[in-house]
Amino acid sequence: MTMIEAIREAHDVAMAADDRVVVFGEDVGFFGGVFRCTAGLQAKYGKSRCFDTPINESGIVGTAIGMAAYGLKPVIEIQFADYVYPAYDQIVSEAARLRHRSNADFTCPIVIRMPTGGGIFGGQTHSQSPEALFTHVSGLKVVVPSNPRDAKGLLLASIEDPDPVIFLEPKRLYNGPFDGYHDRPVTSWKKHPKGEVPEGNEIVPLGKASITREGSDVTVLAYGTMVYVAEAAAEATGVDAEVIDLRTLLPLDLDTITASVEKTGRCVIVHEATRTSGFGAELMCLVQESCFYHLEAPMIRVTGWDTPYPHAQEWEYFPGPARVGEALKKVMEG
Amino acid sequence: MTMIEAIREAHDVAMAADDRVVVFGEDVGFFGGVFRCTAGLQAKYGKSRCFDTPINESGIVGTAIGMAAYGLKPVIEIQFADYVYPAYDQIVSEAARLRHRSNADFTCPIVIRMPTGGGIFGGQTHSQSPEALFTHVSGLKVVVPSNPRDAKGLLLASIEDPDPVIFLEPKRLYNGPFDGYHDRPVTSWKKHPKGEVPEGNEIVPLGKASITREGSDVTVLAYGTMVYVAEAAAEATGVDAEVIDLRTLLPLDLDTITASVEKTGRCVIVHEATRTSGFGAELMCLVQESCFYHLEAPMIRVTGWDTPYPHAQEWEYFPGPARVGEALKKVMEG
Amino acid sequence: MSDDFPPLSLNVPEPGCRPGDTPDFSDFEIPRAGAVKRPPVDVEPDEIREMAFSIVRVLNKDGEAVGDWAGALTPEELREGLRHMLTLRAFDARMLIAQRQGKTSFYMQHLGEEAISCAFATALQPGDMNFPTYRQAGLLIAGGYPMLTMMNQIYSNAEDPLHGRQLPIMYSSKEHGFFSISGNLGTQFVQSVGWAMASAISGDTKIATGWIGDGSTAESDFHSAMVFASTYDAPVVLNIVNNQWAISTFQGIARGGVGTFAARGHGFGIASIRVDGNDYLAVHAVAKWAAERARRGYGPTLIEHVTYRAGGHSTSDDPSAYRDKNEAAAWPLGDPIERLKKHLITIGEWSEERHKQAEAEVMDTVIATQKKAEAIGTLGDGQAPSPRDMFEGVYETMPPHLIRQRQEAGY
Amino acid sequence: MSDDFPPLSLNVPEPGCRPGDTPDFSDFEIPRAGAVKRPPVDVEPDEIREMAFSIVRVLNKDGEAVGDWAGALTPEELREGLRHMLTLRAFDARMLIAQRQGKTSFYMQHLGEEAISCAFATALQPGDMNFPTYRQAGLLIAGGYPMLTMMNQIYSNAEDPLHGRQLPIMYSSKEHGFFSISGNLGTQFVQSVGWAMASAISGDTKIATGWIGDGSTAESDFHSAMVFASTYDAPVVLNIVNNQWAISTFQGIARGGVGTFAARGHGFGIASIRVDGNDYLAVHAVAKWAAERARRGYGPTLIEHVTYRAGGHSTSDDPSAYRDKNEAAAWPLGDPIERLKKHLITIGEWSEERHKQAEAEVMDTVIATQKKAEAIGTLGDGQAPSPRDMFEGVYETMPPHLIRQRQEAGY
Ligand SMILES: Cc1ncc(C[n+]2csc(CCOP(=O)(O)OP(=O)(O)O)c2C)c(N)n1
Ligand SMILES: Cc1ncc(C[n+]2csc(CCOP(=O)(O)OP(=O)(O)O)c2C)c(N)n1
Ligand SMILES: [Mg+2]
Ligand SMILES: [Mg+2]
Repeated sequence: MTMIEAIREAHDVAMAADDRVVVFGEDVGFFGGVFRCTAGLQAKYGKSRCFDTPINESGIVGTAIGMAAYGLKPVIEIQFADYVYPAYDQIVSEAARLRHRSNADFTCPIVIRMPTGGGIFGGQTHSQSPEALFTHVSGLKVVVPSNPRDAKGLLLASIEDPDPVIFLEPKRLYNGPFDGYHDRPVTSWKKHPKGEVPEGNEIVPLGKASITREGSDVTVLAYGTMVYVAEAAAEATGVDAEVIDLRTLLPLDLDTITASVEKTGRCVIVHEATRTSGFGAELMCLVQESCFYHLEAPMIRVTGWDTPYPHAQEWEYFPGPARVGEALKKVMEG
Repeated sequence: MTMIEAIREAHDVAMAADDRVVVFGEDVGFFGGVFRCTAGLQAKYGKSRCFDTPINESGIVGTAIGMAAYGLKPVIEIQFADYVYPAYDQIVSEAARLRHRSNADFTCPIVIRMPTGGGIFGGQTHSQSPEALFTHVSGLKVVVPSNPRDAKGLLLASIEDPDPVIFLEPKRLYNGPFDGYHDRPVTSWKKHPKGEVPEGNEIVPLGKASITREGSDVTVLAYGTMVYVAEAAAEATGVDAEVIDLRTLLPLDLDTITASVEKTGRCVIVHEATRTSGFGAELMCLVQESCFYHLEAPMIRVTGWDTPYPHAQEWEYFPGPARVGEALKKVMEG
Repeated sequence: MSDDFPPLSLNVPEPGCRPGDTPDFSDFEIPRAGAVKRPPVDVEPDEIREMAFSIVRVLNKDGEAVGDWAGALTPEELREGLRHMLTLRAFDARMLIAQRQGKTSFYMQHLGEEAISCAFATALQPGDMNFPTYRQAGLLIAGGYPMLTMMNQIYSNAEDPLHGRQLPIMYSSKEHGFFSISGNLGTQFVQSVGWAMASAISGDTKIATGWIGDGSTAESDFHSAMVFASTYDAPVVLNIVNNQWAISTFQGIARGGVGTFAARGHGFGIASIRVDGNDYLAVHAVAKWAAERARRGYGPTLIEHVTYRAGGHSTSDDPSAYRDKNEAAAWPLGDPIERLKKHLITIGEWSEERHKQAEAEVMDTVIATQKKAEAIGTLGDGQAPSPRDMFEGVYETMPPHLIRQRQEAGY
Repeated sequence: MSDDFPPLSLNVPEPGCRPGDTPDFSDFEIPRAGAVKRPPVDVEPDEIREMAFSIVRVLNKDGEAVGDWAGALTPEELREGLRHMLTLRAFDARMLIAQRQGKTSFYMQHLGEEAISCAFATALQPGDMNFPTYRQAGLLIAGGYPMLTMMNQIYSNAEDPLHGRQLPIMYSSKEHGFFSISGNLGTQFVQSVGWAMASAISGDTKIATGWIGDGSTAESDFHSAMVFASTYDAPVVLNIVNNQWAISTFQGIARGGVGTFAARGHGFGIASIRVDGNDYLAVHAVAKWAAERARRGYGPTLIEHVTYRAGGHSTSDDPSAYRDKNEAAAWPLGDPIERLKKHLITIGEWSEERHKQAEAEVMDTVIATQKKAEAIGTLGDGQAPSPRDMFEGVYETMPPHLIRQRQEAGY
């Protein structure tokens, strides 16, 4: 199934199992979301468990916090990650800190889903990857699935989680894997092994990375769309890269990362977000802190540039396999 | 003079020189700001150039953007950095991108001032250091002065700057330098050389760091209050640290940093903000990218912990000279 | 005691009509044209409270202009207005096709809403500034902005004034009083208030206009705009374009329990007026009234333009999934072009023949312009803009880290 | 043509009185007690529009309870209410001194506003949830929350239920229907709507109350709360405490051109009422009305409590810099404790002597409790809470990076 179907199914499974799960957001109710991730839920569970909201992201998160304090488990959609900023205060100052400041008198088990990343000519307001703006915030968890199987399992785990989870969905992966070769024919999840999604309530635990390609030359840390770009770059260059799909950025599976870098002695970090203070900075930092004496060459970041996401220059902005491939070659020379 | 007086004077100089400079924010007009940084300006320049606003941070920034588009130069105050999040959308999606998206048809020369950092028992909502949430945003500049002289000169430079500047004022430094020894008597700027502030329109340029202590053992990257903590830690441990006061985080004076680390071969990075995805991550990343082969030991971050800023545990949270001193010793062993 | 109370339940408003239902606007109260009086521009907001629950209309069913608000425009000006609307409609039609042909990535049309931005534009003065959403291109077309430049922007070609950085239709023209469009809903509403405050601070006589959709009134920036406009009596005209839909969500979700969007102004002491958004004459007259009110220092006005989004939300949208196909046709305020055309014919200043000819001329111009634009380039045809352009303009002066990145990128 | 227009100028509202001026509240219209009728709880918001411009008052100058809204409380309940207010005032007085003595870092008092939270508390039912600001400690005191625990929180001592994590007075008690206070203004207003929606979604009969200051109504969360409450008809009572000041900023900056804060509700079709916040009986009666309205599914109510912040904003504030010292004394709605006392005496249920005695008893209790709290510890006396507590509770389960950091910190 597609990632959209997987996400929809995760909602369905969770709503069927637990009356407290409620789903809402802009265009989420009758229509089922502009990407159709919640299609059919209103018809199945009724208007008080899946409904449309006014266009007010802060209100969506704010009411979800209140509902969570009551005892519900809201799973909410921000239509594009680019539109999460109006809700930033409610997320950072309220959802993230409620458990701590009240000493668990009140807690905030909410899931905030949002499509991220580029590759669809969405320009600066339908392409952003704001993960680093959440990983800096204590009290949040940050999840990025890269395939339908993980999307379902991680979303189910996020809904079960007792704390607020930011769930970032790489929109370019909704309908099929994408390795950055934008001029090649698109592929669908239908024929992909990760498109086979187990039925029922099968969880993929938060905080566990997955090695999607074993290798001995260099460790590539990636998540979301960049997992496929990294794999493609390894194939294209012949560099025997070990590609780690982080899956959860916060809390991070540092053990898997460390073990790999200790083995390879080299590390390339890839993300779509702008470079400066991106999540790549934290990753590189953690690797230098824990693997300094194993490093044989400077680590390299391949990222979006420090500019707004452009429209016409999409493919010059997007860190595709050519740029990642160059980094792989360069890190091998270092 | 104190840092408060220096900031007030910078406003005064800029308002006298340029009619387009307008100053506003919560309690900023008649009263002159809760920290008194704008005291006397309304009386001197009138209510249309310095005024109180409704308590709506998003509106303060949003109207400032409109005014900048008209041709004014708004210098606005957010009462505490902890309260900037409601304005985050206007800053990130609008101020930061306006020049780029309109190809300079409209620009946004605004300065957004806000007190940051802890050390005053302000708890989680009067102590935060959100700089990393701005350094990740292309189009912004981020400035952190550490003394009255710089505060005035950098603020004047920020007001002159044609682009939006986030101006973070370490509130624990408003009335005197502070090295983290909270149980020692407080000192004032009166007797401090950096408390001597040149008159008139003397600018400290953005993007230039300052070496506040020369040394050969290890480079310490710091800004704001942490500059004094780092100096104190060097004195206390006897480690011959070179302390760099970054002054501007974005754009960063990488040349000064690189030259120092190439000399010392060691680097400790200090900030008050929470660790994960803090600005320290970017700094460490840049140093490993540009000085990898000069590094003799793993770099170390000394930072606030990944928790909300606590009230009673202020001094266990605050990265004081003991913690920085330990890092200095450890990096020398590495 | 709590046992006395029956269980609560959540109220979720629903539109009257979903796909398959019969559109029914019988609940929608439409006053007859000419019924609403025109108050003096310095009226106290409280005295015109009822205007937020009525609708200013000038054109009646017979195509006559009636009442206080009539008479603001000459036949020549009305024909010009008609031409603007025809141009916008033809422009939309061609650009929709171009998008479907893959010449650009995205487009948003104005179908059914042409009167609003076209009629408003001519009520302003040079130097005034609009803070539009993505559905007011009529401000540019009626304001004389070159259509070729609009198309260049849509195609992200070498002569796109925004150098390919922005999504199609996110125009910007300071010269034409058109603030850079943001993809983020609502943000520009409060910016317009700031611009207006700046004009007042500077002792200027220019005014600003803010624009927002019905759905977007729910955004917090709407509140910021109202609070600041009210407190500082800003010389601004704040426009809500209520086209009944926000993507798939009907206006009732944003409006909640209040009668109208215009009524939002009452909580702020702001003069609030509803106008028939499909009536070119009414929109123009109300716009002029509000602009004069602002310019004379009597403060802000909130205008709700009542209209209907006859097309899809954007080229990414298919409205048949959430509303009935016949709803647009059932919309009781009619089509703005048809109504102005009928009026001009009624007063003997136009004819079916002239109309057909005008339509054809307009379409010819649009197509000719389109050819020129496509000769310059379309999205992804391998022509400019250059990748270098993406690095430029982030700051006035490119800082070292961006220079390094640009070099790393090879440009 | 633009030459015809005189230059614009910025309107910046100013309070009537600054330090040195003579306080003058003669513009402030105060209806006589009993003048405002009590509508049925299912009234249509539109029908009570005038209530947003009037003031519900029960106690008249002679200390009599008059009109429709009177009679909700027995003398016993009134004496209890008086005791709550006396307790809150004594508590404030002692904690202010404790702060000055360095036993804690910060304090915020309620002086002059005691009636609001104390009278409101008793109108709710167990299980209802308040989303308070920092100036509603009366909800706890009248709700039976242990005063010792409040002090432990203020002192951040070993028995502080929040483990020293929060600023003084930022209480939290789910059991007592008191949501964790946030230092960020306004955020909790929309959360209260969410909680109320959850109650409705769950078919429950509980209601929520939101609280916000006059100044904070300008925050965007106010709008979010109104939009969501209006759309979903949430069972919530939204309270604005208009104490005339927001730190140094008078209410006119937040209120802008509208007559009252309560009028904000009109733009949302929400029932909106103003009440004399210094009249214990009036606050209680209106709270009860609104709570019943919510609980019976008739939707939200917006209440503006008209009062005066007689003290400084907080221990960090000295109001003499921005308002005249005599303003509090000139405030025409008087002191809530004095007024209730007078009423009880008037109806023969109280006396000066009993009052003095009650004051003394209350103060004794507060002081005794304070001693107990200080025996447990005060801020920075080297006792607990432990640094370990700062790492705990960030998440339900401490993730590896926090465990590492806690170890690095040595705890
Ligand atoms: C902050 C933000 N949230 C969500 C969106 C996604 N979005 C784009 S248009 C739209 C609907 C807007 O409806 P309305 O305001 O009625 O304007 P209309 O499209 O009808 O002209 C939505 C939800 C956005 N662009 N920005
Ligand atoms: C988001 C945010 N902005 C600013 C502040 C700083 N601040 C604290 S209290 C206050 C004034 C609030 O006034 P009002 O709402 O009238 O409440 P009152 O103190 O009068 O009870 C301000 C500006 C804050 N706490 N949070
Ligand atoms: Mg709409
Ligand atoms: Mg107040």
